[in-house]
Parts: sequence; C-alpha cells; structure tokens
Amino acid sequence: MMGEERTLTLGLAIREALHQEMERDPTVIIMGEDIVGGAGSDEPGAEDSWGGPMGITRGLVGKFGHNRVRDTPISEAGFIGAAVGAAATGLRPIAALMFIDFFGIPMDQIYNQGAKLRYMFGGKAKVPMVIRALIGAGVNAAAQHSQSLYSIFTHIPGLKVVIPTTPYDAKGLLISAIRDDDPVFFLEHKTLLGERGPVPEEPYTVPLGVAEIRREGSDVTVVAIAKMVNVALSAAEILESEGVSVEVIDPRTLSPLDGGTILDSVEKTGRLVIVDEDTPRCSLATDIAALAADEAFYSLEAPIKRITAPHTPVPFSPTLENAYIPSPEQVVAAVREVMAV
Amino acid sequence: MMGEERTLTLGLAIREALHQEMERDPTVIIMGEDIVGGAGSDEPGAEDSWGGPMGITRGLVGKFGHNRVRDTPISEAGFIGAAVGAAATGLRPIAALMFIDFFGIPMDQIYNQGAKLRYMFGGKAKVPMVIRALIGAGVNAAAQHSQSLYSIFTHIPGLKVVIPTTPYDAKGLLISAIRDDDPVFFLEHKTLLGERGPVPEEPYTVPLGVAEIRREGSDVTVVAIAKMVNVALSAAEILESEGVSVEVIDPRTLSPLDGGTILDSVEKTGRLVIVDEDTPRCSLATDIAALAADEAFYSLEAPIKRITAPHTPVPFSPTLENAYIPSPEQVVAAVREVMAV
Amino acid sequence: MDIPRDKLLEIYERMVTIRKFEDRVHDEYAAGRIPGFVHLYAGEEAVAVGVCAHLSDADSITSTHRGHGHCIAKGVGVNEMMAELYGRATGACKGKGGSMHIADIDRGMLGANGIVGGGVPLACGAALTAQVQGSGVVAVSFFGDGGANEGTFHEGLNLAAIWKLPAIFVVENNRYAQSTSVKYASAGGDIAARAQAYGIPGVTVDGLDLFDVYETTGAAIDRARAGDGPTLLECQTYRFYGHYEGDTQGYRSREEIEEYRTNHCAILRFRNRVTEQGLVAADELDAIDAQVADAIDAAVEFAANSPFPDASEVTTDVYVNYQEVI
Amino acid sequence: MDIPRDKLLEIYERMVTIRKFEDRVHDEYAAGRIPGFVHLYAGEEAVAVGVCAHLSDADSITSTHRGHGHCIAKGVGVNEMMAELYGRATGACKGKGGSMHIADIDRGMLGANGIVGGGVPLACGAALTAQVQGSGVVAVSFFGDGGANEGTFHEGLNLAAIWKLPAIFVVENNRYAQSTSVKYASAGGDIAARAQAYGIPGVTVDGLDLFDVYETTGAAIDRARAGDGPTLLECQTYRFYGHYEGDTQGYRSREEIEEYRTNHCAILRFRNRVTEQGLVAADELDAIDAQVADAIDAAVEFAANSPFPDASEVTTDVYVNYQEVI
Ligand SMILES: Cc1ncc(C[n+]2csc(CCOP(=O)(O)OP(=O)(O)O)c2C)c(N)n1
Ligand SMILES: Cc1ncc(C[n+]2csc(CCOP(=O)(O)OP(=O)(O)O)c2C)c(N)n1
Ligand SMILES: [Mg+2]
Ligand SMILES: [Mg+2]
Repeated sequence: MMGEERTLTLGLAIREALHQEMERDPTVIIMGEDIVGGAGSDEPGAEDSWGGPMGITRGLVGKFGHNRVRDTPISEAGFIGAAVGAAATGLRPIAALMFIDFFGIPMDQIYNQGAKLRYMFGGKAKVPMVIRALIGAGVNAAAQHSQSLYSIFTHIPGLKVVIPTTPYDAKGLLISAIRDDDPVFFLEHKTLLGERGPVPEEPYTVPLGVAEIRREGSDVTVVAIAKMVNVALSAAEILESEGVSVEVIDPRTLSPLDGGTILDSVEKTGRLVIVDEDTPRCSLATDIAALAADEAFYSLEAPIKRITAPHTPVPFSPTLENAYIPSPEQVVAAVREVMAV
Repeated sequence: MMGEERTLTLGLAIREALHQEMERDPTVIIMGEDIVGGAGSDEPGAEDSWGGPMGITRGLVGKFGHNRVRDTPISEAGFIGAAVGAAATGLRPIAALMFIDFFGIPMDQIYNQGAKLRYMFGGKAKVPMVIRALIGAGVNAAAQHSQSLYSIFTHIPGLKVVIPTTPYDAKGLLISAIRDDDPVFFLEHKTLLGERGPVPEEPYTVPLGVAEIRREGSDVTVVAIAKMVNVALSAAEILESEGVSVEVIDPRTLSPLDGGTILDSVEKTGRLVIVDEDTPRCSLATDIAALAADEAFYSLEAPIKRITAPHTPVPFSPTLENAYIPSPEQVVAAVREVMAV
Repeated sequence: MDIPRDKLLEIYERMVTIRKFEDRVHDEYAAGRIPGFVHLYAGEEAVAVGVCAHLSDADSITSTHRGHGHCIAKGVGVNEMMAELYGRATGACKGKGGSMHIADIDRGMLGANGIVGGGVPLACGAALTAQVQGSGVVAVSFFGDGGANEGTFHEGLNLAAIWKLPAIFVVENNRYAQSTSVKYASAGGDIAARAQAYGIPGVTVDGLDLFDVYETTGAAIDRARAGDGPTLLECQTYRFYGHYEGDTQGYRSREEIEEYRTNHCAILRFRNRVTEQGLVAADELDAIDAQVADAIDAAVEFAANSPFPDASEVTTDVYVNYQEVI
Repeated sequence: MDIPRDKLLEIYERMVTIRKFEDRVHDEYAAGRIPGFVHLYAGEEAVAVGVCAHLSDADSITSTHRGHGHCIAKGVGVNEMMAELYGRATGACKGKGGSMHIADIDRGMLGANGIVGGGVPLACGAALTAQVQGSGVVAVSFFGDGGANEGTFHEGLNLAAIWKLPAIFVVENNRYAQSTSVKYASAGGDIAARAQAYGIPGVTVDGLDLFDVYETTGAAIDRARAGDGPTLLECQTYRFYGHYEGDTQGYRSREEIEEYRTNHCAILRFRNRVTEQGLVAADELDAIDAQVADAIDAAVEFAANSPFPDASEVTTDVYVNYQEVI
C-alpha cells in the first residue's frame, strides 16, 4: 500500500497503543470490570467475550495473560486504589473506570491517595498509572452515563488530564500517558471512538501539555475540548462563508494546559470563544477565559464568550439532550457577537 | 444588657441555628461520626462527650434524643447516602462530613444521587438536606485535612454551596440552608469558627444567593471567599494608607452566585482581583474572572488578577503552609499591579 | 403463608405485565424507537413481584439499572413507563430520566439507578425516615450479585444493622454481572452468608419461585416492622435477555438461556402451581394475559403519540428554587 | 513458633522505641513544638511490632492516621520521623507530610493515612505488584475497628480473596473509633468473623500479647506466600493516649485507662515473659531502654536543630514532570 496512509478508528488506535506498550514494558498491566469478559464461565469461548464497554481491550488477555490483564469485581474504590498501590510499588497499571460518571466511588483513592502520595511523601514516591474512562453526552445515556467532569480532575493538583480528539492523537497521547510517571486521566469521548483517521503502525508519542491548532485563522480564537473540536470546526466552516476566519485550538491535554498556544492565538486574533461540553461553573471554559483575561488582556477586543452545557444534569430525551450539548449554531452566534464589536 | 448586642463565636452561632431549627421542625435530624460522642460506652457521662470535631453539636442529643441525633459508623457513603434517601422521603437531614477532604468517599451519593434525583425524576422529588463540612488550611493539618474544594461542588448542577464568614451570616445562612428544599453544602472554615460577632438570639435567615459588600471602595473590586475575606480586608487597610480605595465583596453563597453584585462593583471600579484559597485550576477564582471577562468586559481597565493557593496539595510544615495560603501581601501586590495601569 | 386469591391474580398480572413489557421494549429497541441504554428484567419477575406484593405506596424501594420490573411490581403505570423510555413529555420522569432513572416517588419507587450499588444507602435513608417518624413502613433495596461487591453494600448493611432499620436487602443473583460470573467476582461464593458479618439473618431464596420469594420477604418485613432490623435475601434467578440491549452474550451459551426460558420460567411455574392446586382457573389467567397484551399495546400507542419535551425543559427541575435573591 | 534471641531483642527495642517516641511526642506536642493533628500509638506496640517482625524492606505496609508505631516497627529512623513531626526539611517527607502522612517508601512503609480505610486498597495494590512480579513479598494493611466499617474494607477484602493476593489485613481493634465504642458502630460484634463473608480465614488475636501476634501473623504470611490468599487478623488492643493529642476523653474512664496501662501493658508482658523464661536477661533489656531513651533525645535534638523547608519547596514534588512541552 505504498503511499497510502493506514487509517484506524480512535477506538482501535487506543487498542493498538495498549498492545504495543504492554509488549514493550512488562510492568504495564491493565484492569477493570469486564475488560476481558466471561470471567468465571465454564462455557468454552466465553473468555474475552466483552473487552470493556466498547470492546477495545478485546484480544489483550490472549497475548498477555491473566496475570497482566485482569477483570475486576464491581468495586471501583477497591481496584482503582489497588492500581494506585501497584503504581507506587513498581507497576504501571492502566485502570478502566468505564464511565467517568462513576468517579464518585473511587474518588478518594484517586485524589487523596494517587494524586497526593508523591507530595505527601516529600517526592519519594511516584505513581505512574493511567485511568481510562468514557466521557460525554450524545447517546441518550442520561444523567449518570453522559457527563464530562474533566474540570474536576483538572482542578486536582497531582493529576494530569488528557483528551484525544483524533485517532493519531489517541495513540500517541496514550503511549505518552502510559510512559508518564504521574497519574493520568485518559478520557475518551464516546462519540469519537468511531472516528477514523491516519495512524502510523509503529509506536510514537504525542507529548502531554501541547495544544494543536486544528484550523488556522486570524479573526477569532475558538478553544474547544473533545467533541467540541468538531463542533467548532463545523462552526468555522459556516463562518468562513461569512468571511470570518476562525482559529480552532484543541488543547488535547487539560492538565498541564498549553496556555502559551492559546495566548499566542488570542494575541493574534483579539477575540476568544471557548466551547466546552462540561457544565459551566468552575470549568475549563472559565479556566481558559480567566487565563486570557489576565495574560492576554491587552489584546482582547471583545468580551470572552463561553459556550457550554447548561448548569443541569444531562437529560435523557433526544430533544433535551440536543438542547444540552453545545451546537455549531451556538458557536456561530457567539463568534458573530464578538465579531460585531 | 439593653443596647448591648449579644456576641457569639461562629461555631456557637451554628450551634444555635441547629437548636432552633430542630426545635421548630421535627423533620430536621442530624447525623455524623461522633456528633454526639461516647456511643456504646457503659461509662456514665460518656454520652455527648464529643459533639463533632469542634464540639458544635454537643447538647443536641439531650434535647432532641437519639432518634433525631445520631452518631454513625465511619461509613460516609452509607450515612450520607442515607441522608439523601431520608431527604427524598420526608426528613430534612443535616449530615456532618467532618472534613470536606473526605468527600471522595460519599461523592457518588452526593453528586449522582442527591444532586440529580430531582432532575432525573422529572421534578417529582426534592432532596432537602444539608451537608456540613470543615474546610481550609491554617492549622497544619496537612494534605488530607486542609483542602477547600468548594470549586468542585459549585461545578455540580443540583447542589448549592454556602460559606459563611461572620457569626451573623453563619446562623442566618444555616437556617436558610436547613429550610431550603435543595441539597446544600454548608462549609465552615476551621480558622473562622472562633471568630466572634453580633448574633441576634431569635431565629432569622440570610438568603442564599446574595453577596455582601464587606467594605465599600471605588478603585478596585476584590472578591474574596471564606477566610480570604479577612485577608482581603487586611490588604484593603494597607492599601487605604496608599490612597487606594478597595471594595471587598464576600459572595457568601458560591452556588447560586450573586453575579449581579460583583458585576455592579466591577462596573464601578473597573478593576477586579479575586482571592481564593482553593487551588487555581477550574476554580471559583476562574469562574468569577470569566464572568467579568464576559459581562463586565467594557468596564475593565486592567487585567483580572487571581490570587489563589498554588496547584499543589496542602503541605504540613508551617513554613510551607504559610507560603501556600494567599496572604494580604499578595493581594496588595496584585492590587498595586492593576492600579498601575 | 396463604396468599389470598385476589393477591394471586394481582401477582400474576404484575409478572405477566413485566414479561410482556420487556419483550415489547426489546422489539421497540431493536426497531430503533427507544434510544439509550436499556437493561431488561424478563426472567426475574418473581423477585420484584414476590417482594413488592407485600408493599404499599408508602413503602419505598430502590432499584438498579434493570429497573422496569421493580417499577411495574411497585405499581407504576405502563403508559408513563413506556413514554419515559420513548423520551416523551408524558413519561414518568417527563423524559428526563429514561430507562436507567425511571421512577415514581408517589408510588415509593425511588428510581432505577445507573450506579451499581447506588441504591443501598438510599434505601437505608427511606428506612431511617420510617424509623424516625414511627410510620411502620419499610424500605427495600434491590441490587445485583455484582452490586454486592460495592462498598455501599457493606456500609449500608452495617448501618441498617446497628440502627435496626426497617430495611430489606434483596440481592438478585442472576449469576452474571455484565459478562462476569458471580463465581469469579464474589469471594466466599455465598452472598446470603455475608449477612452474618452484620449479625443479621441472610436467607437464600429460590428467586424463580414466587412463593418462596413471597414467604421469605413476608418474614423479613415482619421482622423489620417489629423493630428487629434488616434482613438480607439472596434470590437466585436468571435474566432472559442480554445484559443490555445489544449484548452479544458470548459469555453464556444459547442452551443455558433456552434451558432457563423453557424449564425455569417463573411465570409458568406460578401458573402451573396455582392452576394445579385449583387456586385459580386457567382461563382467568388467560384473560389476564389478553388484558395485559392490550395494555402494553396501548402503552406503546400512548408513548408513540406523546410529544417530546420542549427543548426549554432542559433547564427546569434542577432545583426547587435557584433564584439569586437581590 | 520459636523466636530467635536476636529477634527478641530487636522486637523489644522496637516496642520500647515506639513507646518512648510516643511519650515524647506527647510532651513535645503539649509544649507547642509539634504542630498539626497527632494520634499516638502507645499501648498498641505489640501489634505493629509483632506483625512487622516478619517483614523486610521489600514487603509493604499501609498504615493509618495513627502511624508512628507502624513506621518504627517497619524500621523507619526516629530522627527523620521526629524531624517530620517538627515540620523540618530533614524529615522523612521533607516536612510536607507530617504525622498523618509520615512514610518511607524505601522501607516499604506506604504512609500513614489521613483517610480512615484509605490504606486497604493500596495494600491490595502492593500485593498485586508482588503477585504480578512473582517476587514473593507480601503486603500488610493496618487499620482500626472503625476503619473496618468503610466500604474499602469490603472491596479490598473481596478483591484480595478472589485474586488470592499475598495480603494480610490487620484490624487494630482498640475498642474505640474517636469516642465511639466498637460495640455501637460494628454490627455483628466480631470483626474477625467478617472474613467468612469472603471465604478467607479470620483470626482473633490478643493484640497485647506480642507472641500471639507474631505467631498468627507468621501463619498468615506463610499462607500468603504459598499463594493461598489473604488473611484477616483482628488484634484486640488498647490505646493509652486520647484519640488525638488534645482529646479530653470523656467517653472512657481514668480507671479503664489506668487498668490497661498498669495491667495490660504489652511491653511489660513481653519483658516478664522473656525474662521469666530466661530467654533474655533483664539487664540486656535495661540496656536497650537506656539506648532507646538516648536515641529519642537525639531525635528531638536532630529535629529541633534542623532547618524548616524553604518556602519555595511548596510547589515541588507535586509531579515527576509537569512541563508544558512547547
Ligand atoms: C458504579 C458502577 N460501576 C459499573 C457500572 C457498569 N455496570 C452496569 S450494570 C453492571 C453489572 C451489574 O451486575 P449485577 O449487579 O449483578 O446486576 P445485573 O445486571 O446482573 O442485574 C455494571 C458493571 C455501573 N453502572 N456503575
Ligand atoms: C474517611 C474518614 N472519615 C473520618 C475520619 C475522621 N477520623 C479520624 S480517625 C477516626 C477514628 C478511627 O477509628 P479506628 O479506625 O478505630 O482507628 P483508631 O483511631 O482507633 O486507631 C475518625 C473517624 C477520617 N480521618 N477519614
Ligand atoms: Mg447480576
Ligand atoms: Mg479504634
């Protein structure tokens, strides 16, 4: 296939990263509810019948065995805490939380233990672990299976937070996350897992803490997170036809945040709109707005607009969920507003 | 004592509110670890020997009995979840979480259950409960007993968040919180509990969602939260001697936030500094900055400055903890910076 | 424990309603008319119905992600249930909850729950209200074999035991949690025996036998009302459909499912017993079957003809009151 | 199980070190030289020492808010411990952790813990590392009677049991959690018996008898190393000081405390046994007493003469690496 780039879905890019890192480093293990599937069944062929909620981890157990690929009971505090303990004692666990909405169960182990051990121990410990979890609305999964919540993990010192939006980034960022010596949340937007794009076969890294400019533009900066990158790009298309040139930035990593790229862009465009699927209060949207209102203040020519989900739980009904998720139209309206200044 | 105002400490103002509301409304109950003390002891006099971590709830069991005043096992998910279930079925529980740092254990019951029941049930439920918890650094209690974390609860739709800074407000806001039909976090800064001030004996309410201007000024608006109100007031004193007139706003309620009072002030002064003891990312500091950078943009004459704790856990050693907590000097420096524009 | 004839008919009607409701939801889902994540209760009817047959609207239950059966057993109407699954404004939760959060607090149904183990503390709370108010009502928490491995199980049972709350904890052991066998995930292998850790009775129940469920629950409720505290019931049962709609079920065999569907159907077993013992005539039951079939058709029609909620509804019902008071 | 003479001396030395360290911390705290929240281990020495006497630096332990004893038992030096409590740069955690987070990962001491029940999953993790790597080491989790009511207890024990992790769970039942009696808060009344729920051995141990702790732990470790999985030990013990420094202890009587201090002192009991049985001469033990007293004096001097950390240290050690890579 010379000259033709291989493409993978974002989900399969994640699977490939898992395989390659487990091959490379015997200290990498993976654990979670039904990440293999069929555990305890006498049925031939039951094993590996699940592969996590999206089938991504299917195939791992056959290659790496039960010692390194473990189904867990439904005990999130237990097994995520075990991942912390394993990380502090020499392994590099990847723990699958399934849906980020479940964070309220293991949160103490994540934020009081995993995120703080190093600091509390005066730098004498490290906790190299990855927590994978699905985020986002869009599949009518309702209030307890559709949240974004990354603002909460970004708030917590000691954690890193990564959200890929392309298959290429998914593979490269996950490999970086696994090799990273700190605890990393690796968040997968459930509506992006099927997106297809070029992914090199060999292992490679995309560094944490580096934003990507998804579209260059000169009139307004739009910073968008996860699925909102696509929403922003759709808005940018519409706006281009109106003669407005939109720069779309995908932070890719929320903690650490690549503030430099954002500020440089705002200094160039003078206008900032942030699109964030998380709820509005104390959020990434406010975080980025506050950064610019301080450090790019003199470049700003218009109010900083935030397009976010409303301050409500995620509703079930399609009409309501559609109203909940920020839309290209809302972004277009916000850009028009700041351009009218 | 005609003409003389009665004063109480903030802690005793809370105790008085608890007594008065339990007297008024038989559906109010209170539960938590050692909120009575001595449970299960055969020792005469053991009962009521504790009264919660600060002795505030001492005296309640004698008046209201064990049916309504309950010590719990160390099971935060269990008893806070029970408070949610009790609230949904007709009681008004007040649950004491002791230190806010423990939120990671009951968080699912708080945010996926308590905060969302009403919405998920289409408005057919209500969850009138109060969670009391201690916040804040300043007593060398280290990484797991000194956090602020209110940004996280403010982020969650369905919760309300209240932080009193004066004894008067503590009593009035707690009475409002208990009478409120939604779940309310009532947060007590551990270094403010001993502060003394006038408190009327009769029950009264201070409404949720209304900020208080603690000091009027015309040059710069300083919004400060919890103990930071005192830090801001100290800074204002220093700055007054330099001829700078500082307006200090105490939001008192973080969710709902009284944005109107803040914006009016910024429109008047043209300058905004926010002082927040919580860590900086996705925080109240960024939330308020983002609000002003949107809705008061045209009044702003200088960058919006945030003085917060650093993006680190809370350290133990006095020298480190002092460096961690925002100081009047930092506020003075920030105000000078925005005034220099 | 003799069950009055009227009650037998009601029990049968509820079990059949659950079965037909779930069969229909399966079809509606496959046809793309129901969105979201759906977990069906078919096969486990005797548990929900056998327990809830003892309860009035004033008693509370908490449920799971697999909550339709608990709703029906607790008396929630199929019209508003189907409308809820369809995401309509006429739904039990105005379309805001969906299958995983379906609820009817007026009937004491405190909600399906998307969080495994999430309902256990809530039920303790409902039982606490009963105890504080001396109302004499009870609270039941349904949860799965998988749910019994969550920390809330431990905290809830201990709390209920020391406070002698009028609570009944019902484990629906359907042998799997998603694809994972209870044999793999539950140490000790005997969930009912976990009750001993809290000094409360733990009873293993044939969850496919309505009469066993009914009797054991009756005894537990008597205990609860007498102030003797909670009981743990482990009801051994089986789900006929996959874990969720769409599950390819590679973790169990077609034969196993068929064996249960054919030879361990709780409804058939109930029908056989009551007719054989001459408690109820077969044609009375047939009449109920027909009635229920009509009711389910009507529910689908009700749902399909109901409006979607207006988009403006997205921001209502978050709080009772969230005005900034200025 | 015979304990070699050298080991007996080491055990005695560690127990006395804990006692004298805690007595001194009590005084230092009262004098205002140690800030923060401090929970003393005096009285419970036989538990930490009896367990850790089996462990090397490669074995891991997790601890509690009452962690000084576990540190010393695991071989952490009193100089860096005292300096940590003093908040000095020379402390075991460079002054960042303090009493509630004192740790020495090089000695397999994974930290005191401000979160009750917080250490249980961490110990499962250390045991998981051992199992994955086949290293033959074990992990021990110490926690209190109160901690046994947290959900992490249940989740951790179940996980360790199904995976047969080389873990030992040691409940330090000192009869109180803060001011609350274990009789009130723990349903069932028998914490060791909770092991049955997970199909693992649960043993009640006289935690004031070093030999009982030592022998039972030895058997549990053998089991763990043989791949037979975890054991739960409930060590019945007593704390001599209040829950925290400053506790007025209205929940128990002076007499009760005196009775334990006088007639149930684990150190005295050990001393009497080894001298009566002629295993060790009393003057050898006296020499150790004197040595330890000097070591504690030296530790206080070391701490008091150490510098406070520089304020700039507040932002270091959060991450291994947190550069934005541009
Ligand atoms: C806290 C939490 N963890 C994981 C899940 C994902 N999940 C949904 S149902 C389920 C299995 C539940 O098994 P069980 O409790 O036996 O109930 P069953 O589905 O068999 O009725 C899992 C793991 C969840 N919803 N919540
Ligand atoms: C999660 C959590 N809940 C509550 C507390 C407050 N607290 C600290 S120690 C303690 C009592 C612990 O009792 P126990 O486990 O018996 O240990 P002991 O103090 O007796 O050694 C409590 C409630 C805490 N630190 N963490
Ligand atoms: Mg199941
Ligand atoms: Mg104790």
